Amino acid sequence: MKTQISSEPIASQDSAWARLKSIQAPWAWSFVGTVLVWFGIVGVFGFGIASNVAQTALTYGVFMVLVGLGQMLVITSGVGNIDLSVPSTIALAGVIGMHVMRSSNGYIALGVAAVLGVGVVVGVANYMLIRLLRIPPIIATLSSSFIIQSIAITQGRQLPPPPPALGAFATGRVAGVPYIALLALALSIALAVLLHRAVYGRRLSAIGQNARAAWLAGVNVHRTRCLAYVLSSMIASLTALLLAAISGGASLDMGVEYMLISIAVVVIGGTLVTGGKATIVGVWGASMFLFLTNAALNAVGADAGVRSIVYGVLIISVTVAAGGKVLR
Amino acid sequence: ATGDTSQKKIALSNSFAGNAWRQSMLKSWNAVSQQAVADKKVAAAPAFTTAENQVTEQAQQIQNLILQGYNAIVIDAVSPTALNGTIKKACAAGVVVVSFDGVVDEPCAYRVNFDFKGWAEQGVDYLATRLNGKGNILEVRGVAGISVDNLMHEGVLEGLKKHPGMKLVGSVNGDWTQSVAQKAVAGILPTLPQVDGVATEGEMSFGIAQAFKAANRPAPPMIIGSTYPELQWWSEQTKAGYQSRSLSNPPGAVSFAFWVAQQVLAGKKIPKEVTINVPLLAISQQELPAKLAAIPPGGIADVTYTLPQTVALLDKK
Amino acid sequence: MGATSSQEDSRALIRFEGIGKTFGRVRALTDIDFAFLPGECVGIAGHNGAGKSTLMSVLAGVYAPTQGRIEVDGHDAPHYDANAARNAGVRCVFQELSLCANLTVAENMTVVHPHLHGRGWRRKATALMREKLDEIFPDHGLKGGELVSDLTLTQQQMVEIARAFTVTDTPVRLVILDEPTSSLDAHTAEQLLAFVRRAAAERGITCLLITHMLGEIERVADRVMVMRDGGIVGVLPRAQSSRASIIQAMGQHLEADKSPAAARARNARSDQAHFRWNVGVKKHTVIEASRGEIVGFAGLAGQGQTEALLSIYDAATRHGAARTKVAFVAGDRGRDGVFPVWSIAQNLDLRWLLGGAKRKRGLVDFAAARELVEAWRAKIGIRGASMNAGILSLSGGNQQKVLFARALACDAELILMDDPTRGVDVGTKRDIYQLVHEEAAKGRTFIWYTTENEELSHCDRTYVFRSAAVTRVLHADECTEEALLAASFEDQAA
Amino acid sequence: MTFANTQARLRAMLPAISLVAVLVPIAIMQPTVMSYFGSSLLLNLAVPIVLATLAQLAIITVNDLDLSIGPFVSLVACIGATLLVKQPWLGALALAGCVLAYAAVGALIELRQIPSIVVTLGLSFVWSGLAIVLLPSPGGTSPEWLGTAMGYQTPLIAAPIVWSVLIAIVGHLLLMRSSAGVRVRGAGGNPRAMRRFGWSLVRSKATLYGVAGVFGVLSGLSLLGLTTSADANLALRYTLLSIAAVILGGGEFIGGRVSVVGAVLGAITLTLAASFLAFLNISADWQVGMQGAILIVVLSLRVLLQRGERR
Ligand SMILES: Nc1ncnc2c1ncn2[C@@H]1O[C@H](COP(=O)(O)OP(=O)(O)OP(=O)(O)O)[C@@H](O)[C@H]1O
Ligand SMILES: Nc1ncnc2c1ncn2[C@@H]1O[C@H](COP(=O)(O)OP(=O)(O)OP(=O)(O)O)[C@@H](O)[C@H]1O
Ligand SMILES: [Mg+2]
Ligand SMILES: [Mg+2]
Repeated sequence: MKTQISSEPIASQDSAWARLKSIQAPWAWSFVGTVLVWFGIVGVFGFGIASNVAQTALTYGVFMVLVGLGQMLVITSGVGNIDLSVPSTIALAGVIGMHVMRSSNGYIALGVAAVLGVGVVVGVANYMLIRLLRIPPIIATLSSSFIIQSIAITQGRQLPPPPPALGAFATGRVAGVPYIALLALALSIALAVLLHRAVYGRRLSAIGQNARAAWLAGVNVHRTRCLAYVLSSMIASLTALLLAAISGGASLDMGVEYMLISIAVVVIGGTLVTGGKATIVGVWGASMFLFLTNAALNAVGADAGVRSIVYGVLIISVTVAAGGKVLR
Repeated sequence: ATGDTSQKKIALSNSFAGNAWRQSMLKSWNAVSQQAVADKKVAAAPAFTTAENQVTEQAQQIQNLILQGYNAIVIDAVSPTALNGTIKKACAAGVVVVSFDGVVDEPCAYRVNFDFKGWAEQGVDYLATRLNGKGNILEVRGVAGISVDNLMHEGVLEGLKKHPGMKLVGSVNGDWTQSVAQKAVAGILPTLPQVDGVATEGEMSFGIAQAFKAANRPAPPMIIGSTYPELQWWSEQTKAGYQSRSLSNPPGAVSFAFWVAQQVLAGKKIPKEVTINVPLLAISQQELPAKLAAIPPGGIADVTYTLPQTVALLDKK
Repeated sequence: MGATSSQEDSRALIRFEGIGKTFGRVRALTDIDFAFLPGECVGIAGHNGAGKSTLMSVLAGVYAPTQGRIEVDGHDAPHYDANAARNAGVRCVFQELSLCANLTVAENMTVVHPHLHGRGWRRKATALMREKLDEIFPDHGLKGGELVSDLTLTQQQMVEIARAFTVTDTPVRLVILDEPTSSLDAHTAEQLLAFVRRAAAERGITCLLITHMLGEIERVADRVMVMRDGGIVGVLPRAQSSRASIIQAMGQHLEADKSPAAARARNARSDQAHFRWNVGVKKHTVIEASRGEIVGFAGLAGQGQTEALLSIYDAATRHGAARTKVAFVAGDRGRDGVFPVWSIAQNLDLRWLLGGAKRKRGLVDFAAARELVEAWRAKIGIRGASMNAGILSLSGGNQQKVLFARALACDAELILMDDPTRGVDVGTKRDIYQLVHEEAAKGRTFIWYTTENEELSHCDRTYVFRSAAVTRVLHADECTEEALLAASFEDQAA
Repeated sequence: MTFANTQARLRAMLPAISLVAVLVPIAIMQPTVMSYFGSSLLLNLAVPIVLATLAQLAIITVNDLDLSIGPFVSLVACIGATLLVKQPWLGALALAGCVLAYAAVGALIELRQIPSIVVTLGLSFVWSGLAIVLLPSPGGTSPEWLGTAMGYQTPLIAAPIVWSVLIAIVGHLLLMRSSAGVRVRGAGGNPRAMRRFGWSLVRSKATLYGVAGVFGVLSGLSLLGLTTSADANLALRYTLLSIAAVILGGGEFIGGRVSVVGAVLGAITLTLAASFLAFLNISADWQVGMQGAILIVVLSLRVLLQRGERR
């Protein structure tokens, strides 16, 4: 992947061995898993459905990618940083977005702006809890998620459906590729540039590795970390809009399943949980892997318990296989 | 019964507030309880909600309500069995416990509920009539491990037993959430042969329909829920000749549970052994336009019960 | 005692034969032969990355050597690991501290003494630790119940040293001290050295002392092992272990031009101090500096110098009148300096990216970054790895050079240095001093905290700290060893 | 030195101060909670939370995080409500197997150097799945002896308080006072040093994860004793609750700094904080939000105190 290599500014002198080692990156495992599961499905159900499976994975796995990208930024900003408010942010943003857009195509732009505004507010509020009250992020974002949930509840009655144009965008595709997948791809590329080509990426990585050292090296720790939280919430908000669009309306519980999933895809994708190293490609690989695994388990008729067990064992296996990615 | 309950306090212990159904239920509770307080029927009737839909949380909440001296507690329980210990404590403290929707096993509590199993069975029967008893069925279930889900699943199996020509070709969990159901169905559809009917557990039909549409398959017959987007979609499909019916558990039935609690406090004898079934809300193809016009966008088709209606229903049984 | 001879070999405590160690592609040690004799004190000197710490890690059983054999008491020890080393009586004070910060001083004893358990172990551990601390550092002021994280770096170092000499079930026969004095002040370092001599002479404990302060070796060592590039290049007997001969053996030539202070006599300095900060308790202490000046912070270690630097840094980075372009050279690399995930190059150009670099449409100019890194690599002579290798593959001293380059390779006008030559070899130190003078001449201001009094001769003015306040300001010409010591021990003037 | 000592003492006092800060308003609003009956009603659900918190604490000690403790407690309750009743031996065996699995996961995490967060996340799916397979719909019954044990009426002071104190003392002796406990904590404080001195980190982690498993089992069983029946989603929220309790009790995510007594107090404080709501009259819409707000207030209390101490 291009972004990977360019993250090493002075890659030219790399020896062949070092290249080989960088190819043996942790994110590769999730792709291997994805391909295996995909072949598994195709093997069992015939080649005819191959593209169908890939398409659904692209449509619905994309939501995992999106929330994962936001979570990735937060996790990269240092050990212990996790955003658990993703589900309630999705609920609130969906609710606000639907209200602002009033089912009318003319208000879509306004709605998008409002939703992004929700993201900014939530992100800043989360970070204020962490910084001013020094509450550990995992608890701070959990607490704030309750409050956000309450606000969403008060606003969540009698929601208008999304504007038709938005719905059409969410379900439309070009050359078999869903628009929303393209949108997620564009966002991923933008983030890749931000992380690997812009100074912000270096600042984020620095505070993720050692906040004190970063501070002493001249990084504005708070601004950098705050931006990570804000971006995470903004991406979650955007996801909310797409979710509402594709499922024909916002609901309070449409984000619930993304709390743990968003963390899972980030870490399975090879981003360091201890912070300092983000892997965008990995988020894609992991999302596709998890979505396809779930679909495959549904398809073979495994019931919920078995499905959950297999799901868990797979997550652990991928992690174990990719293991040893510590620095020493 | 007409005993004086004007000094009595009734609490609602609700396990979850994060979906439209529970929201409507809370709204109905507030409406009926405020009116009752104004009419001096009860002294107070606040609603309490827990944040995480968890047994331990609700158990703690009920214990606190006992401490606060409520005379009756209406419980929408997160688990039918796991609150038993706590409810026993409540009964021992002389509190009237009425469980509703999420009902509990504990014999000392009253049970007001919907016939979930029958609902699911009716759904399959309906599919059987539409499909002439033959076809591939996809089942979309609720949240795994929840008793209602199991009841409805049993109902589906029972219904299928009656119609051997219908074959269950797949089963996914849609968590009673449109977007989750949509994702789950979309994930399994490519691996399925033609799907002739969908057995759902309510409130998910719109998401399911979206998934079929995305897979370029026609929406098969299925029972529709009662939320606005579902009814709206149904009404649109009607133009293309799609026929269906709607069956749902109205959240407003909480008012029924409220009056049951009030009546028990007033001295009415109501059997605890049997579950009192509140009728499901059915909407036929003919009724659809009128019903749809009556609910606001984003709303839900609902019924609420007044005291006389409740008493009438109770006495009929 | 003289150089190794066959007769002495027979009574060797531990003998290395052809020991080699590689890390991936890095050859850290090659073909080391050495016999550690009972009761001697061996000084070990060598440039940064010479392999001193690695050799000691092999001796302590942390690394298994990739080649060669180890003999303990004349017997072959094929499975020589940490436990075998402990049973052989080997103890080690590692270069990076090895205390558990979440445990108390006494609790840290259980880590090296597996036999401390059962009823009353805590009391036993406290007594042992107190006894040893009293013996080595008579005025330590520790009780044993303090959490290590509440101690200053100096106190931690003291605890770690004392712990290495405590005895329970196995006797202590050989103690490795890897740069033990790097965070000790002159006074405690003196106490330690005196103890080391006594331990070797009176109790027959073999002491291995690694240090870049060659004067210390000169004072205590019976033999000096000089290492270069992973090999032993000479073993000097006591009679020849003068500073000059060690340096000669290391292959570094230190010209005797000790005239930087004279060079500092610049005339064109404005009387007006350009910078002024209030630091310390209640902000009572005033620190001033003008452009192009090198200001020293001195005093015993841990008297608030680092805190003063941090509060200056804090003031300089905050928005407001005092905002200055500032860079910081950390002394405690692991905690304050190094980014372990990154390559050497990324570690180096970070400060430059944040200030000084020109951006191309908001993005990093990679070509310019590469040029910068190459320029600094040549300038400070980073040895041992490609610039794209991970920073942790460098030896401690070389990591320190990278941090130095990071601070200088940017637009900072004010450079704060927190004991920046900690663990840096003599040759590199000289390069660093020269660099500091050059940059100061260009108008950069330096504030330099150091635990090595010799370095203060490079400063125009020196603030001497005691109990988080300045007791004396010495100008370059008054900055003698005696004056410093006097000021360091002076009680705070009210 | 006296400064450092007062600092350490204040740090240790914080959880107790938080507890008082929550307890006082509750007692004022509802004086009955101070009675034997009231306190047992208010606190009996704290016992399983306290146990789950200690399980979490064991894992936080080695700088890991356990996202699976909630599902694990649920699974234990399900095992207890099914196997343990019908085939006690099989049930006991299953519980022992669970503890071993926990220890094995600890060893695996260290051996492969993998992040505990993901592994325990995966594990949480496994536990949930097993629980659903074992008990597809809520039900089962608690073994007789368990119900009796949890219903036992202690003289004078309500049983939950007695239990909590006992648990705190045992935990404190094990982890904070014994030399083995100290060494295991050392593995959290400076793993590199421990390895250098020849200690096996794998063994330390396996031990602590095993201990977490034991506390998880105890938590599940005590919860089952209280609820008298189980369900696969019984205790999911214990995961985050236990983390919050450890933090509130003065624990830190890295560096092996934990306090058993503090964590127990933290768990009780959080249990009480949730009860706070039932005593306030807030509109249903805002009740969920209030829980968040209370959590924030309780935790920031700790931070305000700490901040005052730092300056
Ligand atoms: N004075 C300081 N001493 C040591 N480390 C510091 C100091 N200030 C900041 N840091 C480190 O840098 C990070 C961010 O620095 P910053 O000064 O912006 O934060 P802070 O100390 O939390 O600020 P404030 O005290 O204003 O809330 C901190 O997390 C901390 O690790
Ligand atoms: N864990 C490791 N992995 C890779 N290379 C290493 C490792 N440890 C040491 N090295 C390399 O081995 C060589 C010797 O390092 P060592 O730490 O022994 O040097 P040193 O003589 O102690 O230097 P200093 O005086 O700077 O502490 C260096 O080139 C270093 O880069
Ligand atoms: Mg070294
Ligand atoms: Mg020094």
